Amino acid sequence: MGLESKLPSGILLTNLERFVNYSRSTSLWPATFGLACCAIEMMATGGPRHDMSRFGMEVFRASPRQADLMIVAGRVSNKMAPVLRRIYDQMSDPKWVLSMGVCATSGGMFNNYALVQGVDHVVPVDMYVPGCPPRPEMLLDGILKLHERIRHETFAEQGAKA
Amino acid sequence: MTGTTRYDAEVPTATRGLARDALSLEDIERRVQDRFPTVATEIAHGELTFHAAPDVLVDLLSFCRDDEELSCELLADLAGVHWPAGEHVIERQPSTTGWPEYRVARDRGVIEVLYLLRSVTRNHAFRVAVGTDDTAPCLPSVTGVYPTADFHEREVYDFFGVEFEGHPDLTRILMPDDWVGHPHRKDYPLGGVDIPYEHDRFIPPPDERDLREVIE
Amino acid sequence: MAATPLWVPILQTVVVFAYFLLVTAVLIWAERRIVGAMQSRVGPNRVGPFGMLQTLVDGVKMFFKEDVTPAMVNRPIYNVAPLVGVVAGFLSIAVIPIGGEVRLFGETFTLVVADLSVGALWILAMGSIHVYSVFLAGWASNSPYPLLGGIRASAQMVSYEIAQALAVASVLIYAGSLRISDIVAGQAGDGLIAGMPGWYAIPLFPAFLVFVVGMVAEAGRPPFDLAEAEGELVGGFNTEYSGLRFGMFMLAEFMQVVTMSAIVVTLFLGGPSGPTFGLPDSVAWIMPILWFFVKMAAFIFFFILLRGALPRTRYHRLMDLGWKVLIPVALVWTLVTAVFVLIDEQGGLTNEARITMIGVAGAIVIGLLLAAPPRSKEPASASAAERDREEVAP
Amino acid sequence: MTATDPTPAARSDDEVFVEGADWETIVDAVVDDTLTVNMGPQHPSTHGVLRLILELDGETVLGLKPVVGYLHTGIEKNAEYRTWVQGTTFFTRMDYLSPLFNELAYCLGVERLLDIEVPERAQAVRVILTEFNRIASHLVWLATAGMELGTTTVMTAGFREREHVLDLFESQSGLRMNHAYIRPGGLAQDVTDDFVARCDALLELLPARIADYEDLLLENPIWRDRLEGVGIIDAEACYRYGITGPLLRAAGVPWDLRKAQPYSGIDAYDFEVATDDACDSYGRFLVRLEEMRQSMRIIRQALDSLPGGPVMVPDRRIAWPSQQSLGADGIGNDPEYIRHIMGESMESLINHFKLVTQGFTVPAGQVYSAVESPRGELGYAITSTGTNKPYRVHVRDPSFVNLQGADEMTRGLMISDVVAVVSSIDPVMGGVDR
Repeated sequence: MGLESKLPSGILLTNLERFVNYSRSTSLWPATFGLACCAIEMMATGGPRHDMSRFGMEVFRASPRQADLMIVAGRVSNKMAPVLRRIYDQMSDPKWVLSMGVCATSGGMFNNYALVQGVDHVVPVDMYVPGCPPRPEMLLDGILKLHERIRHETFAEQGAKA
Repeated sequence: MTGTTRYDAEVPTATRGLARDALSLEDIERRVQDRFPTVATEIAHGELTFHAAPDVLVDLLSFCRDDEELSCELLADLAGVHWPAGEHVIERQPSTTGWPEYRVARDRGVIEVLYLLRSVTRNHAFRVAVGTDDTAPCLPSVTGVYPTADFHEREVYDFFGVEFEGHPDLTRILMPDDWVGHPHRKDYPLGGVDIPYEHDRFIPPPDERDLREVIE
Repeated sequence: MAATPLWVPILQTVVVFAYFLLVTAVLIWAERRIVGAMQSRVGPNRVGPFGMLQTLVDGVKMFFKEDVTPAMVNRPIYNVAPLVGVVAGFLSIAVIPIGGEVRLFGETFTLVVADLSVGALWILAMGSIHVYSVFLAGWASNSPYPLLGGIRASAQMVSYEIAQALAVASVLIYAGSLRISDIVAGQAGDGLIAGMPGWYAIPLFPAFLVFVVGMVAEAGRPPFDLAEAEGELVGGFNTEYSGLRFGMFMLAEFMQVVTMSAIVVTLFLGGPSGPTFGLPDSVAWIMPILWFFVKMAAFIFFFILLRGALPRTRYHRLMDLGWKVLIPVALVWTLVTAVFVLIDEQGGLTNEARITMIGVAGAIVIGLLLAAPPRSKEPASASAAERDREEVAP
Repeated sequence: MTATDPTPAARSDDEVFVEGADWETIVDAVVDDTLTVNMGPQHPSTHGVLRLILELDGETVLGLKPVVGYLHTGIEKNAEYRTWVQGTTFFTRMDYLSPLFNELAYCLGVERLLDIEVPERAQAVRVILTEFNRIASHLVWLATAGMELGTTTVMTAGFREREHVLDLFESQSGLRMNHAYIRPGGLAQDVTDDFVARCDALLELLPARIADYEDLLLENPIWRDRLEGVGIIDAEACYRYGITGPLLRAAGVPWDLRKAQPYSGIDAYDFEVATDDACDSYGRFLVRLEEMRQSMRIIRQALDSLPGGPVMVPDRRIAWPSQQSLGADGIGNDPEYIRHIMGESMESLINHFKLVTQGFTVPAGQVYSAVESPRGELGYAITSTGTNKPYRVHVRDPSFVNLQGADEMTRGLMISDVVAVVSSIDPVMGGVDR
């Protein structure tokens, strides 16, 4: 975690917490991490009709170190799982994971040898978005709900997650 | 001519023009059998299949590629099918189709590898099928004839365990390198997990599901 | 100078730095909105009016984000590299006047931190130091992509710096001084033709062009953002950086845009000079500030337009442009300027002769510029294709 | 792995890493002054989860090795445990940029095994929708290529137009992607009444937008410089690597399965095969632009001659029984049909029940059916043993095959060109890895 872990608790911290969390929620930069069909819908979410940039989220960072949100968009294979975990580990705290689509969430219709049956076996997930693939509106809804959640988290909670 | 798009233009000499007068399946059959009398042929569903033995495979494919009449420039597809040994009940739902259910017994398991050859210039396509024993599957590699077989053979090796002799780099391609087993063989389970429902009930993965049980 | 009270230089420094920081913050927001508009999107609009505080929340977020230092980095250099960039950016704007003379509380001062006698050199020197930030970051990260980004950045900036320095040299020869205030003063008033501004961009048009192309490359902005090149090198030199240190790189990058715009305005477009429309003295001091801002904003807008419109160039094309086109042109033009100034000093030419000479020389150089790019069209992979064909020809 | 990895040469030999044991041998093999860089599987320019191992001398690429499989989903195996109709829902999710082509190729194969003829209306609608799908796929190609070459404006433009095409798909199938709209025997349901009007509106809109791209890109010196002479592969090499689609056509061979082996009555329409003989990435760009135009030409003709009649074979043993209609809340079961099977006809109900739960059976045999997908020859090698499930389906995906040419196309180029070349191949990893 960043600087806030060194601060003493108290009324100042509570206000700071609100301010910082507001900043975090409104400046949630996703990592460019697309896997399958959902990745195309994720790009469409960044496109003109749905426009993720309204929420300050068009800054897709290619380097995981600079990203705050990992959108697991698509099916996670057994071959990909270690890579995915590694990328998650490379992201700097605080970080959030959004599982987009049923394949990432539970393996979906592909209940077989090749896929990880739910990305939460590999990384902790903060928000699940159902759909196959979820419509961009659905993804936006999930992201907005995640924003809402970030605003109400405490620093302690964020620290405990990592 | 960079930067201009043109249509149905003159074709580079290498491709010898696209012929619309494709050979008939019978012509192809005759042409190949003249050269390779041991190869069995089959025409079904409007498609021609040559059943060849592994030892003539490379020669056969080279012939199909180099022959003026056949001139198969493309190895369009290379696929494996596993026919395991033992007795198998092929259920054909007599109640709806009226087809009798029948049993198939094979004393040895076979992995059949299908090579689909396509001629761009003569506009025809046919299939070469080669079988190999599934206990120690081994076939000659055709990468020397068709370099495109590289990925395809690695895939068949990955999924069926067929060793292609002479392949430059026969490693797994789609599965992780340390994976055990060859998942598309029929004796390899689908590997799904139980799906939990309410009240601690589960639905088994598709390969373990008995259809009638689920219905009732 | 001894008589000026202490608060005057402090105020000057604070005002100038705050001004540039503010412009940078607005630039980041403006870029996202303008590029958004170019792409039929909206752009950030949730935080503050029109989303203007988006930059602020980004900054706060990065400030409170974990600062990962990978294990294999060269720690001291890794830590210092982002600071070098920001500091160099701040230092180079110290010599740039953002307005004319301001009369406040009985004191008169110009809105510049330090009017050095070697101001133009100072700008070039600080630009060179900025290269170190990028290169050291790439090298210290000890990882392939940052290394490639760092190498690209240093090669790119070094080559374009030469062209830029030569372009600046012709300004210096024409102005006859290294001091920024002299250069600005030289551009005040009418030019050779009555009614036209005396900006150096007009007589020194080729140098101006070279400088503008060079400044895009120096700032590492699209289409010359090869050091960062998201599509190729992930993040280039800043791949390994996170949190506040990455924020510093971002700040430095956008500072470069502002700085470069400010420099080009100062050297070529008359800096804060411009008509005051006969305003009374009490408010006339606002006009130079306004003029400076408008000119600078125009260049910043130009930067943003480039980003929205153009793909990234290839690396060797970039070097080709720098070495084979810009440097020769700048070199020739410096020579032409020197000859012209020499003749002018000795003979005292008439205005018409001056205009003719400048026009002819400029036309020749621009003609060279347009004719110059030799398109290297050799297909690089043909040899590989041929080799393979021989190996496995059916 | 990502770029942030340390060079894994330091790993001990006895460890085996899932992300590639071949890595070690490659590291050992390279000489000292070359740099081995690992691009992907998580890299902004690798179209998802492709991994490229680059051997570099400075910025020059000495060799490239594509590593695939990070998206292997086991779709082929999964389909062996599902009925023939359920197969469409699996295969449509493979090459996710051209779902309708996957459905079409699969259904054509099943129909050939069944030896049935699909009604004319269904055939025409199949052609219209797949050609729109081709346009959408090429738009995404343009968008991602633009993004990778550093111009985000092209990217958003591509996605902007794609939305309009997806609107059409959604209005017909209920889904933006992964439609499962084409079924063995015909279509899931008839097109809506405003189908022709919707298509007309799209055909009005798209040509102007494509002209916009041409204005933006055709004479753009940087765009041309990035693509011209980059990624050269000639017809011979295409044959060698089995490369088809726009890559082969950009090498001057007018090979198009729509002309050579027409399906769904596409030979009734007048269109031309776009080719270019530059053999480079720019040629592919031009070919794709022209293909979008030709697709619109096909759609125009198909719309003008859209026949009436059913969209499903009349054979009640095969036709998907569930009739659907578009209600206020989206697509659902048709109330008329529900009343019919629940209240009027016991036999229909039994038929419905049997077909939905068990599916129909397909005669034994092997077929290979191929269509010209936006990326090349998309073939389905289907094996049936005469049951209600496929015995084995193997998919010949064009991206999988075309990717083999990447090494030859990039050798001697620079890193920036690798990005341009890979995007000009347009691999879709869902199709490559299946």
